[in-house]
Amino acid sequence: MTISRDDVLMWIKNYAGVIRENKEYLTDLDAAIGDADHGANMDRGFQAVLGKMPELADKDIGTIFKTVGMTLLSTVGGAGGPLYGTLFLQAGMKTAGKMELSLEDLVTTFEAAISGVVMRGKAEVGDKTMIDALTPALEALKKASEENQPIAEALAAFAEAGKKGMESTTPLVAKKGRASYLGARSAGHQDPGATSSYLLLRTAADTWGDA
Amino acid sequence: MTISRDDVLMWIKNYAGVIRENKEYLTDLDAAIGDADHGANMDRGFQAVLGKMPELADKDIGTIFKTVGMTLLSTVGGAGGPLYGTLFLQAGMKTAGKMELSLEDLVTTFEAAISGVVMRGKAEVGDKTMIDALTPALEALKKASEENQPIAEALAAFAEAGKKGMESTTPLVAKKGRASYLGARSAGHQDPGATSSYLLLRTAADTWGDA
Amino acid sequence: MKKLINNPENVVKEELEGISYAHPDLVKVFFDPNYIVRADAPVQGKVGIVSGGGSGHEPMHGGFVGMGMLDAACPGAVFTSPTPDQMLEATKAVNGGAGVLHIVKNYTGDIMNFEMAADLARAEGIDIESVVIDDDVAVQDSLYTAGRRGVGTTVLAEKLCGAAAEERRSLKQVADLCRKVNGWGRSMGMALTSCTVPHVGKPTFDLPEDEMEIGIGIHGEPGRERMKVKSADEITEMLMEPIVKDLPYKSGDEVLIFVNSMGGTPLIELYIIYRKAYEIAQKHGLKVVRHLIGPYITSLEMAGCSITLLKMDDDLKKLWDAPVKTPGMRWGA
Amino acid sequence: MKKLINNPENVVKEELEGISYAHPDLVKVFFDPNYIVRADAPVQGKVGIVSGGGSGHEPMHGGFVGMGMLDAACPGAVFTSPTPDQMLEATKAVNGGAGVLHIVKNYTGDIMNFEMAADLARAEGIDIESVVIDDDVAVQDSLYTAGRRGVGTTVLAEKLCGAAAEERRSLKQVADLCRKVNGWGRSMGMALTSCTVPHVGKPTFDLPEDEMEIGIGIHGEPGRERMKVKSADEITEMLMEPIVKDLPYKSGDEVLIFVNSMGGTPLIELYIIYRKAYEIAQKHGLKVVRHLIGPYITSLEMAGCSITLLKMDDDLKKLWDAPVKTPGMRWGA
Ligand SMILES: Nc1ncnc2c1ncn2[C@@H]1O[C@H](COP(=O)(O)OP(=O)(O)O)[C@@H](O)[C@H]1O
Ligand SMILES: Nc1ncnc2c1ncn2[C@@H]1O[C@H](COP(=O)(O)OP(=O)(O)O)[C@@H](O)[C@H]1O
Ligand SMILES: [Mg+2]
Ligand SMILES: [Mg+2]
Ligand SMILES: [Mg+2]
Ligand SMILES: [Mg+2]
Repeated sequence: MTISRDDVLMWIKNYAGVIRENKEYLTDLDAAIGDADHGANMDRGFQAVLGKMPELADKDIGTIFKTVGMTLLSTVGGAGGPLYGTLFLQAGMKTAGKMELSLEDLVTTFEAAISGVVMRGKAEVGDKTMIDALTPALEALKKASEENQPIAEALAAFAEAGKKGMESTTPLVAKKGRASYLGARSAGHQDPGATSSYLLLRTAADTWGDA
Repeated sequence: MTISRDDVLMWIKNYAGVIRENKEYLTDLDAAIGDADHGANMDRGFQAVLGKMPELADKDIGTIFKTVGMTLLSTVGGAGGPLYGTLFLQAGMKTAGKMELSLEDLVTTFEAAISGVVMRGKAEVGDKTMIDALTPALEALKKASEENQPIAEALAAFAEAGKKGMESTTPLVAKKGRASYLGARSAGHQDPGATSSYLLLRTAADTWGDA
Repeated sequence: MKKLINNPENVVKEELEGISYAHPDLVKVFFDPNYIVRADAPVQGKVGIVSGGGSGHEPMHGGFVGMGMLDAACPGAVFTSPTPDQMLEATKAVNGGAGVLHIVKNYTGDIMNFEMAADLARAEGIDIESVVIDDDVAVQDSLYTAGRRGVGTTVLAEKLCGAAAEERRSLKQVADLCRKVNGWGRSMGMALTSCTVPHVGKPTFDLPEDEMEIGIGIHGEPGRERMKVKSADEITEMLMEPIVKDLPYKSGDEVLIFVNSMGGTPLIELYIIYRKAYEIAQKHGLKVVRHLIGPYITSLEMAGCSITLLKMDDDLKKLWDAPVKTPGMRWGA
Repeated sequence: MKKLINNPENVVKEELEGISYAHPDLVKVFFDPNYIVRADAPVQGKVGIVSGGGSGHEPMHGGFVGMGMLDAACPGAVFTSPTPDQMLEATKAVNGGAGVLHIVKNYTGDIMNFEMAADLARAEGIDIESVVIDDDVAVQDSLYTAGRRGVGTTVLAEKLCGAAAEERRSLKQVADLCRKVNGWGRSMGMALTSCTVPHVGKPTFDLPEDEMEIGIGIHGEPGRERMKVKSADEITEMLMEPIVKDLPYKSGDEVLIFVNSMGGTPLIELYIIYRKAYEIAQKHGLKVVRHLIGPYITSLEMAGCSITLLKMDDDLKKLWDAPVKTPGMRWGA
C-alpha cells in the first residue's frame, strides 16, 4: 500500500478545508498567547496553495511539496510562513521525482521536513511550539514503520501522538515564539502552531487512512 | 426694605454653592446639545470668585460686582465667561459706590446687566439661550416694581418667570451658541445656560426673600 | 474613563509643563494666564499671529507655535475657549510693531473672548485684525444662527498666514490672506466614537457599536445625523460630496486635501480615506497639488476623521511649501 | 468593530494605494509583492537600508521611507511579518552597490523571514548585514527563549542609520552603528485598551474599564502583568524605572526620551507622560538632549504608550539632527 501523487494532492486540499474550518479557532488560540493571526495566516497561505492546484495536477510529489512550500513562504508570513514553508520544501527535496510514497518514504520525508522546522526555528520539545506536536508524531511513525504496521495504523498512531503532543503544550511556559514574551502567563493555553500541526497530521491520517 | 452689601455677597456665595451642587446637572445638559463643560466652567469661575471674597468684605456693591465680573471673565472661558462676566461688569457699573439696593435699583441693575448680555451675545428670546430665562424674568421684576410689590414677592415673580423661561427652551431649535450646530437635533433638550441663569435668579430670590 | 492623566483639573497645566520641557528651542510657555509664544518672540517688524481655543485639539494650537506658523497660542480648559486675559498677554508678547492677527474659530465663546481681548489690546495701542474661520459644511450657513463652525481650515490658515507673515507681509495682507483661505476651504467630519472630557469622566455622547455620527464638530458634540456605520469609501463620499459642492470647486481647480484624524483613528485608516478622497477629487477634475494627512485638529481620543479641501493657487502653494518649524508641523527647517 | 476600512482583507493594499497617491515625490509603492522604496532608489554608492514587519504600526515602517531614513520597507499583513520575496525584491531595488542593511525587530517570524531573504539576496551577490533590535525591558532577556522584543528603539535606529548611510558610511559602519543604538536603547510599553485586528473583528484581549496591561509589545498581545489603572505619573515611573536600571544609564549620561502613543492615546496625554519622564530622568542625573513625542510605532488604535530611552553621544546627536524627509518623520528638508 502506498500514497499516490493524487493522495498527496488530496491531503493538501483537505488540509486547506480543515484550516478554513478552524481559522477562527486557531486565531482565538493565538489571541490568548500571541497576536491573533495564526488562523488568518494559515488560511491565506492554503487558499493560495489551492490556487496552485491546477498546475500541480500532473506533477511529481517533490514538485507538489516544493510548490506548496514556496507558496506558503510567500503568502503566510509571521513565524508560520517560514516554518510550514520549510516543512514542505524539505519534504519536496526528499520526494523529488517520486510519484508514490511507501511507509518508509513517509518516515524519511517527515523526518527531513520536521528536521527542517527544527533547524529553522531552533525550538526543542517542551518549548510550546509546533515541534511539540511534530516530534512525538514522527517518533510514533518511525516506531510503527519499524514494527511493519499497516500504513493506516501507522498513520493513526502518528496523528494520535501529534494530538497528545499538542495537548502537552497547554501547561507549558513558552520558550520560543511570541508566546515567550508572556512569561508565566503563557501557561494554561494550548499552542496555536502545535494545533495547526496536529491538524496537518490528523488530515493525513484521515485522507490516507484507507490508502 | 433694601438689599445690603452683605446680602449681595451672600447671594454670590450661595450661588457658588448652587453651581457646585448642579455642576454635573449643567454638564449633562451641555453634553446633550453642547460640549459638556458648562457645569465645570461655571464652577471653576465661582470657585475663583469665592477666593476673592476676603478682599471684598468691606467693598461697595459696584466693586463687588465688578470683581465678580472680572474674575468670571478670566476663569470661565467659553461662551459663559464673557456672558456672565459682562452681566456682572454691567451690574457693577450701575451700582458703583452703592452700599445697598432698593427694588428700583435692582430693576435698573438687572436691566443694565441683561442688556449687556444681549449686546455681547446678540441673542434674542427664542434663540434657546440664557436670554430666554433672563429677559422674561426682568420683565416680571419690572412689572412687580411698577406695581410696588414688596421686594420678596417681586423676587419670587422674578425667579418664577426665569423658571418658565428656562423651561421654554426645551422645545426650541437653537439659533445661537454651540447648540445651533445641531440644527433640529437641539430640540427636546433644556438649554444649560438658561438653566444656570435661572439658578442665579432663584438664588437671589432665596437669599433675599426675607431681606 | 481611562486616560494617561493625573488629576483631571491639572491636565492642561501638566501638558504645558511637558511642552515647556520638550521644546525650549521652539517655544516659551507662560502660566497664569496660560499661553505659548515662539522662543524668539516678539519678532520685530513681523505681523504676530495669535490663535487659541479650548484644549483637547492637540497639536492645534500650541503645537503650531514656532517659525513659519503661529507666534502665540492660548489654550483654554479642555473644549472651552480661553479667556481675554490670556489672549491679551499673548498679543502683547508677540507684538513686534507690525500688528497682530487673531485667528478665531467660529464658536460663540471664542468669538466673544477674542473680541474682548482685541478691544483691550487696541486700547493698549496694538493694531489688531481678527479673522473668523467658519468652514464646516455640516452646518447650514445662516445669518440668523451662530453660522458654521471653524474646523480643519484653521490648521491650513495658520500655516499659510504664518508663512506670509514670515515674508513680512503687512497686517492687512496677512488678514486678507486668512479671509481668502477661509473662503476657499471647506470641511466635514465624522465620528466612530465619542470622547471623554477629563473632568466630566464619561463620554459626551453614547454611540452604539454599529453606529456613527456624521457632521460632527471638534468638541465631542454629536453631529448632524446618526446612522449605521458604513464602509470607508462610502464615508469618504459622504464627506467629500458636500464639500466639493459647497464652494463649489470646479473641474480644473488645484486643491489641497487634508485628511485629519479626530485623535483615535490610526494612520493606516487615514490613508484608506485619503485614497478614496483623492479618487473622488480626480473624478471631479480637481488636481490634488498638496496634502496633509494625520492628527492635526483632534477631539481628544475620538475615533473618526474629517476631510478639508482647500482651493490652491500659486501663492498658496508657495506659502504652503515655505519652511515651518513647530512641535506639530515641520518641514524645510 | 468600528474602523474606517472597506473589506478587512484589503486594508494593507488600500493603505498602500493611499500612500502612493499622497507621496509620489518621496516614495514608490510596489504591489505583489508589496514594498515601498524611496523615490530615487537605488542611490548609487549609498548603503541601502531595508526594514519591514507586520502592518498596523504606522507610520513605522512605510512612513519612514525617504531621504535620511529607510530606503525600503516591506509591510506584512496586519501584525504579521512580511515574506522573504517582499524583502528580496525590496533589497534588490535599493542596492546601490554598497550593500544593504536589514533592520529586523526581534520576533521569530521577522527573524526567520529576513534570514531567508538575506540568504536569497546574498545568492544574488548583494552584501547583506542584518541587525536585530531587541530593546523591550518588559521581557526577561534569556539565551533560552526568543529574547526581548524589538520595539521603540527600532524607530530611532532607522533614523540614525539612515543619516549615517546618507553620509556614505560603509555597510559595516552602518551595521555597527545600528548594533550600538540597539545596545544603548531600552523601551517599555503599556496599554489602556486592546486593539482589533481588522480580519479578526474583535479585540485581541478584553480589558475591564478599570484595568491596564503593563509590559505589552506592539502586536496587541497582552503584557506581562494586568493591574488597576494608575495615574500618569505612576505609570511613567513603572515604565521609566526598569528602563533606567536595565542598561544601566548613569548619572551624567546624555539621553534621548521617546514617548510614543500606541495609536489611540492623544498628544495631550503624551506630553503629561513626557513631563514626568523628563523629571525622572533629571532625578537620575540624566541629561535629556533630544526627544521624540508622538505616534511613531503603534498598535492600530490601541490606547497606551511606550517610553524609550537612548543613550546619546556626539555622533548620535549629529545623526539625529541630520535632515530627514519621509512621510512620517521630517525635519531639515
Ligand atoms: N522558533 C519556533 N520554532 C517552532 N515553532 C515556532 C517557533 N516560534 C513560533 N512557533 C510556532 O508558531 C506559532 C505562531 O505562528 P503565527 O501566529 O503564524 O506567527 P506569529 O507568531 O509570527 O504571529 C506558534 O504557536 C508556535 O507553534
Ligand atoms: N450668543 C449667545 N447669547 C446668549 N447666550 C448664549 C449665546 N451663545 C451661547 N449662550 C449660552 O451659553 C451656554 C453655553 O455655555 P458654555 O457651555 O459655558 O459655553 P460653550 O458653548 O462655549 O461651551 C448656552 O447654553 C447658552 O445659554
Ligand atoms: Mg501569531
Ligand atoms: Mg459648553
Ligand atoms: Mg465649551
Ligand atoms: Mg503575527
